[in-house]
Amino acid sequence: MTQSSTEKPAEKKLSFKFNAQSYALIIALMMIVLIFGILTGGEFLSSRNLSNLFAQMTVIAVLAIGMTLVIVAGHIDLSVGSLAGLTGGIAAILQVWFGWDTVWVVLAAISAGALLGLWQGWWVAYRAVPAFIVTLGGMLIFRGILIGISNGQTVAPLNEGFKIISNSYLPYSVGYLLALVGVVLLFFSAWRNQHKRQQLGLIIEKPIKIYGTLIVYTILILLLTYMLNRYNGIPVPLLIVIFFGGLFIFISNKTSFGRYIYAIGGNEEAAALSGINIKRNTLSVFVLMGALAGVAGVILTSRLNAASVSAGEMYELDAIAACVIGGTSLMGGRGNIVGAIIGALIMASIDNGMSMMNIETFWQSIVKGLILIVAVWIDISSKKQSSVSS
Amino acid sequence: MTQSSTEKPAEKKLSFKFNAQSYALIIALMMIVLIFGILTGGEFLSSRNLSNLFAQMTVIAVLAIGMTLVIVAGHIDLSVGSLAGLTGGIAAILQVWFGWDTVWVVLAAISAGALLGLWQGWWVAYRAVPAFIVTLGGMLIFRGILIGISNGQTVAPLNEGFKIISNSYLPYSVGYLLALVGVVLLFFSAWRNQHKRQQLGLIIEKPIKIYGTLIVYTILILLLTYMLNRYNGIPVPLLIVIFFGGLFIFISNKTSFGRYIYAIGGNEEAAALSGINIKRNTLSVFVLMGALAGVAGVILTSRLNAASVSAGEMYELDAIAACVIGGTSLMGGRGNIVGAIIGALIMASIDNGMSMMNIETFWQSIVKGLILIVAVWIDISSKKQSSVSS
Amino acid sequence: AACGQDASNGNDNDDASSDNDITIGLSVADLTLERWQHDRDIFVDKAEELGAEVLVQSADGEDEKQLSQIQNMLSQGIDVLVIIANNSDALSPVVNQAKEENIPVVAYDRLINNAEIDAYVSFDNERVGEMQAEYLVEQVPAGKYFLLGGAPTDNNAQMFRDGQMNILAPLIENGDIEVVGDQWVEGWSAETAMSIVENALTANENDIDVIVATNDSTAGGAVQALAAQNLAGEVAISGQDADLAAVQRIAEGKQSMTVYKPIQDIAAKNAEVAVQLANGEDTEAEDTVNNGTVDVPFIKLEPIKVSQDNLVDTVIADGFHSFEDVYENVPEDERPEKPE
Amino acid sequence: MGAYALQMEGITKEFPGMKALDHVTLSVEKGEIHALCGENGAGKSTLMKILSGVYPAGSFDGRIMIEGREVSFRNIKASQEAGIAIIYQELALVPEMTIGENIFLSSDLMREKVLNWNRIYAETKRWLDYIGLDIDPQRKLGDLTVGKQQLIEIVKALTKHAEILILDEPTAALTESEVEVLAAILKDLQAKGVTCIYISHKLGEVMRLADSVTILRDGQTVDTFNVDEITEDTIVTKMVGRPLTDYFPYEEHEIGEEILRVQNYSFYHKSTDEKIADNVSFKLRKGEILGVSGLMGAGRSELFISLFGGYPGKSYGSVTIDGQSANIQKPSDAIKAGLAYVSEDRKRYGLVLGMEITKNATLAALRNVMPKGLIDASLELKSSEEMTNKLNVKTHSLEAKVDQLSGGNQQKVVLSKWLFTNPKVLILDEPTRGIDVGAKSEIYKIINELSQQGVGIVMISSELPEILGMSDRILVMADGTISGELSREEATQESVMKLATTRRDNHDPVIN
Ligand SMILES: Nc1ncnc2c1ncn2[C@@H]1O[C@H](COP(=O)(O)OP(=O)(O)OP(=O)(O)O)[C@@H](O)[C@H]1O
Ligand SMILES: Nc1ncnc2c1ncn2[C@@H]1O[C@H](COP(=O)(O)OP(=O)(O)OP(=O)(O)O)[C@@H](O)[C@H]1O
Ligand SMILES: O[C@@H]1[C@@H](O)[C@H](O)OC[C@H]1O
Ligand SMILES: [Mg+2]
Ligand SMILES: [Mg+2]
Repeated sequence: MTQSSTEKPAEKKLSFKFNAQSYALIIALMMIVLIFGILTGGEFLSSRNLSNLFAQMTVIAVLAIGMTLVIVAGHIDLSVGSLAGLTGGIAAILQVWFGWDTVWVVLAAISAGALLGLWQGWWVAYRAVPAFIVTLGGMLIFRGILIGISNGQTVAPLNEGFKIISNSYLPYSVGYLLALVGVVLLFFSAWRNQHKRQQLGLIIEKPIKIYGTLIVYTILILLLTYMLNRYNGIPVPLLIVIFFGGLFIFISNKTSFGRYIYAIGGNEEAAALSGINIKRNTLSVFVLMGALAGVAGVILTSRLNAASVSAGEMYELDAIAACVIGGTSLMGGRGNIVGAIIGALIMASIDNGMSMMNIETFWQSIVKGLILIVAVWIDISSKKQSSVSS
Repeated sequence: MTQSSTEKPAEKKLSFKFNAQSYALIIALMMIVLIFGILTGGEFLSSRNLSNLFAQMTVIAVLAIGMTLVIVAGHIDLSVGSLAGLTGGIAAILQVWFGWDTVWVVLAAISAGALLGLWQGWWVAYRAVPAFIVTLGGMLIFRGILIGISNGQTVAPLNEGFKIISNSYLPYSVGYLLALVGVVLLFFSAWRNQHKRQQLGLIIEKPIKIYGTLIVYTILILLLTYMLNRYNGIPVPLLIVIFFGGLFIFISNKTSFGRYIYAIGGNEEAAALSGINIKRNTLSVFVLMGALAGVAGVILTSRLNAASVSAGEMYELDAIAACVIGGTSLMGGRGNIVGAIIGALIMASIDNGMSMMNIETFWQSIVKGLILIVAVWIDISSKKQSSVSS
Repeated sequence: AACGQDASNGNDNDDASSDNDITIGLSVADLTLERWQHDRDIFVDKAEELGAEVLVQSADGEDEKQLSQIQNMLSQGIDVLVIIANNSDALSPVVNQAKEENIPVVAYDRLINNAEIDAYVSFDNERVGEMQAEYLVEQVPAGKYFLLGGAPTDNNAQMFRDGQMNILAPLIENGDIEVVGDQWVEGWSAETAMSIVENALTANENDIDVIVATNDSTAGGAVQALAAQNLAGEVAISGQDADLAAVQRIAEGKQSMTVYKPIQDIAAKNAEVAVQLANGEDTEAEDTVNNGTVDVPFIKLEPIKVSQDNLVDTVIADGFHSFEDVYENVPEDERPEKPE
Repeated sequence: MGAYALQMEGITKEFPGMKALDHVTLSVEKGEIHALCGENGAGKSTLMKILSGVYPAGSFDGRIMIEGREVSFRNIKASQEAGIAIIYQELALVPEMTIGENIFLSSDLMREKVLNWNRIYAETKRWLDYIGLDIDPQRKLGDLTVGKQQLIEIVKALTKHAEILILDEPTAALTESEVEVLAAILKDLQAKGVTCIYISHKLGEVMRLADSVTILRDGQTVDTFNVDEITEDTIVTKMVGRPLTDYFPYEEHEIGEEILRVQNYSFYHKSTDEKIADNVSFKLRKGEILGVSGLMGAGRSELFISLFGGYPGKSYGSVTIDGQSANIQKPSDAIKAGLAYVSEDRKRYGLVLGMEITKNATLAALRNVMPKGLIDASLELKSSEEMTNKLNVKTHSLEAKVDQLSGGNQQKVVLSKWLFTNPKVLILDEPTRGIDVGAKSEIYKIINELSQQGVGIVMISSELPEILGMSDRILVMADGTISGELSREEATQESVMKLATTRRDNHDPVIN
């Protein structure tokens, strides 16, 4: 009807999903890596240590993936550590005491997590009890149940089949193959996307920018694969993180459920007025979080080859911190899964690096606390402020 | 054009500060007290146990008072447990290792708390790092410092003068005197307030309602004093809670600082444009919280007559829970100190009651978690919902 | 060809330090408990005396953290691994990894199950629990007992309880002992212990003869609760670890006993064994213990009951605490004679 | 025409403690544009929320019939499925999400198993073109001005291809030219047979756009007319319950000496360092009402927020207040110097919604109720009562939270807050946005009174009649500069618009 935008040049800056903020995060990560690399005389960057590092970040990363959704939806979950402990305990009990098969055990643990998540989600969504309280209660309840059903004992050891979940590596060739497939898929989907946008008459970015970024990623992927293959190969737990990371990135970007979560967290009233079912979607978030806590529990138990009553204690704080480091706002509505995973990696790097340096424990606490604050500060000051000054 | 408020009849419902919500809370408390009273065959309500109960709630109550301000201002403080541990440790070290006098020791502990609060507040207010991260960092840092300076040892015992802070009682007569003074002050201030409102031509509530409520309070105060005096007298820690509770109620109602905190938490941008200095006031909140953590640390060390490196662990969650139970909104802008103290009392009652009943520990966890959720749910459903349906 | 080239260098693990030096990795469960600080200090001194270098890490009581830290130590190329396990059952994967890399592993104080380890140097945790109960039963053969367990999430707490019950169970059965309460203390917290005992005293109208406290920090809280009722010294109460505050209480008569696990011995012995293993020497042990995978040579050290009577001959004689420290709060004229 | 697209009968809705609607009847013919008029708080929005399922069946009494068939909506989705789309008065948008996401949030495109973003953004672009907005569909909504957001909200409703489209004050934040765009769209829709319900306080618009009008007062239906049977004055009389003659009661008043002088003032965007206002100079005298006009995005709000010390970017230039040079770094400096700023966005910048009326009213001048250094609650209540009485705030209690007030009354609370600081210069940014005619004329009266007391007044407004009717002098801004100044006598609709559309040389057009 009136004049349209096609007059504008097509070269417009289309803010790429991987925006400035994520870059700041990656830079923070690089700095931490570099510093530890230097301070440990390169040990930190050895292929073996990188392999350890990824295995060490797994549990927190899986929890942080789900936590991102929870926080984006405007809630919080303090029970995930306990829940991972409990589901891991259930897994161990079913296998060690009752002799269940690994596959069934894993399914049972994840279902238990989802079910308890459902229970918590019901209180939050349909009874309007603040998530902080529901999940603080959950933290106590789940830990209590775990102590109760295990009689306070550590349940171990598990079957070989269960153990390998966190304690094995991909054969080198399979690793390279996967990396290649990943790279090809990246290029293909970028190409297809551009093609489609062209057809629909949408603005397209300069190919050099798109393919430039892709090439950087490709190099990173191949380098990492090479490094990990120099040791024992790609650790299976890392694959698990990549799998769930990918799945949840897909859910949050490509499904209505994912978008609804962001809308609910961004402006609950607007979401309700748009006809979004707040309660059901909120419930689903907690179910998913519970299921992921089940996954984390399985990984944890497999890693230790045992389930102990204190497993997972305080992991909730690490998971939340990973999300916040990754740019998720505790006010809801804003957050991304890649950031959360990088956040988990930063947390794990701090622990790993300092332990490689054999610093006294109390200094480790102090330094970790300081790095946490400074890392988030760097990230924040790289973003533009938007509120009025005071 | 339209009618203004003075035309309205003078019988207007001026929502009394102690509104429906607080009543629901008190009812929840009463129910918990009653149930435990019955289940323990009255033991729970014995004067001796009441005395214990108040001593047991003190540390969390003091922390919850400060936490209310922090949360109202729109932040959170996860470091208070660590900080109470650290300041308590500093106190013990100064006295046991360096022979300082009790008065100086107490001042030093509180100042240390305020100083560390200042440090955290600076990051939050002037560097815009989310309080969650700053205080999570603080939690690690303070615990690290405590382990470092105490070499991991339990520092004990303290001087007699220090011990009595949490381990003594008011003489009966002084107790009754104080109770009477309190009652008289209550009546006097109510009368003066009504008088003033009358002079200013403002609406006054029916005397029967005002004095009725006052009489109920009077009975409660006297009853409590009597009960406590039947045992050893009013415990000094309870007096400390009453003192700081009163002080902070005063601060939050009568000073501009208090008012500004609520405005900042309610709408930071509007507050900033109204000329409120957001940064300075936020900083002050954390300084006060730190000082209160110092007080809590002193009480904790005095109660145990020792400072251990793990003192105060997880108290932050209890303190926050007390606030939320007491009606403080984690979104900021809404909360009250009386509620937080009642919240702390509810938490302490649950622990106390179940340990009186000698329930198995893991059941205690489970039941405590459930009660927490249900108590807050009762409280919430007693308030009318105001958001759109979905 | 490049593949896997770093994976196979587990053998030549002397790259962390200069030539012939031995590097010991010491993984401590939790340095926030006082006793482990002593363990660490003595161990490190002794090891250095024997010419070894020690890397120390503490897991803050978290199983997974300990596992990660041990992985990190392994990748630094240590020669021998000494582990104070936070959880006996939760370390097998990483210990097996060490084994694959031919690094000997010593279990310090706590056995490690389901994995191949080379030596176990310890006090017997169940024995500790038995000693606590034995002493208390000696003092009060019949009466009302309150059981104050350790952290419900600490595996050792279970083992201490098992030991206590070995002694107490028959007496409970025949009615000599009445258990008036059984509570466990989250995180071994003194404050929680204090509240629990306050409530127990209230519920039982102070009619409690014995408190079976499982370690010294919980005993400390319990004694505070007793003191408020002027019952400190009236009620028999156990402990463990010989923390300074606890032996001071024993000196003052407020706590009945503690179990002293001579840390000097265990730490020194562990250091010796570690150095021996690193040098490829054999260790001699009279006992073995089966951990589910192998029979582990077990160097067993006796814990010691410490009460007012033998303070001077045990903790003080060992130099674990000084005479002045222990009797600090006891008037000069009531102190025993100071050994020179 | 003739058949009813919608009939609502005997609608009664109660909120705790008040009856918002009392047996309201509304009949809308198929294909017409039906206006709904009434004072603030008359119940217009509530009635529409009932129609759109925000208040589900059962939470009110009465019957709703669409095309003669009785319907009952369990929720919002049900009403959407029945062909009803609504543009809410409060923007129902998510600032953190992109424009495209916001527009299609509740559409079928969002219900697909796997979302097709390219398609969504292509569609978005088509819609943006349709209404003449040239913005990247992937831009974050929160970056847009309120006016643009309002247009997005309109698009959001349009995409639903509804048979009944409800617009609840769609033009409150729009400038004249955008209102034109909207008018064209409505005519276009009408041609396609869509029925519209149109709520507005701008009666000129109503007369121009609507076919018929229903008037509500105090929750009751007063009457329904064809617009050609009725004049603007009658609507007002029916709405307010009495005749209201002079909308813009301009009164001659004495203009005193200079009170505010701004010279060569420039300031920059907080993050991009882009110059927002360039070399602005003007002065204001005691008792003078200075109108500030301009197109949306001309930089009026930003300029005055910056002068008030509330804008985080760098600024240069000199400001003199009452003869003294003022160094204003933050709002408290401004308040001390005697400035007051009533924001155009009262919910975001004006009020603490969860706080009581009294406390909001005293927030900017708390010292006034702290005679002994402590807040005197009785004095506070007394003072705010005086203030709100003077402005005729309609409430059941001063200790009620402001979020319970209707928009007009909320605006008056913001005014009270700033009057309580006893300002020398009062800056009013869109002071009558979303306010009914009655309340408007009250606010004009207050403005006049203040100017008579010698307060210098700056009135930023996008409503030309208001600017022309009230100002002694008019500044026109375009593109971050002052493009001209007109005296009361010189100013006409045309002269103002001409200045408003001049562009700064060598400068990119100010985007969005
Ligand atoms: N959720 C609610 N709770 C209590 N009262 C409400 C609520 N929503 C509206 N009201 C009251 O109902 C009455 C009608 O409000 P409504 O929003 O429908 O008015 P309106 O005609 O749309 O006014 P405006 O022109 O200011 O938008 C008002 O008095 C208002 O205070
Ligand atoms: N939140 C924001 N972020 C970035 N730029 C903004 C923001 N708000 C406004 N701007 C920019 O500032 C400039 C001036 O906007 P401003 O709101 O002052 O205009 P105005 O004349 O008051 O118009 P309106 O009628 O919309 O209030 C515009 O170019 C706009 O793009
Ligand atoms: O020595 C004790 C240790 O074995 C146990 O694990 O934790 C508590 C300590 O007191
Ligand atoms: Mg309305
Ligand atoms: Mg504006």
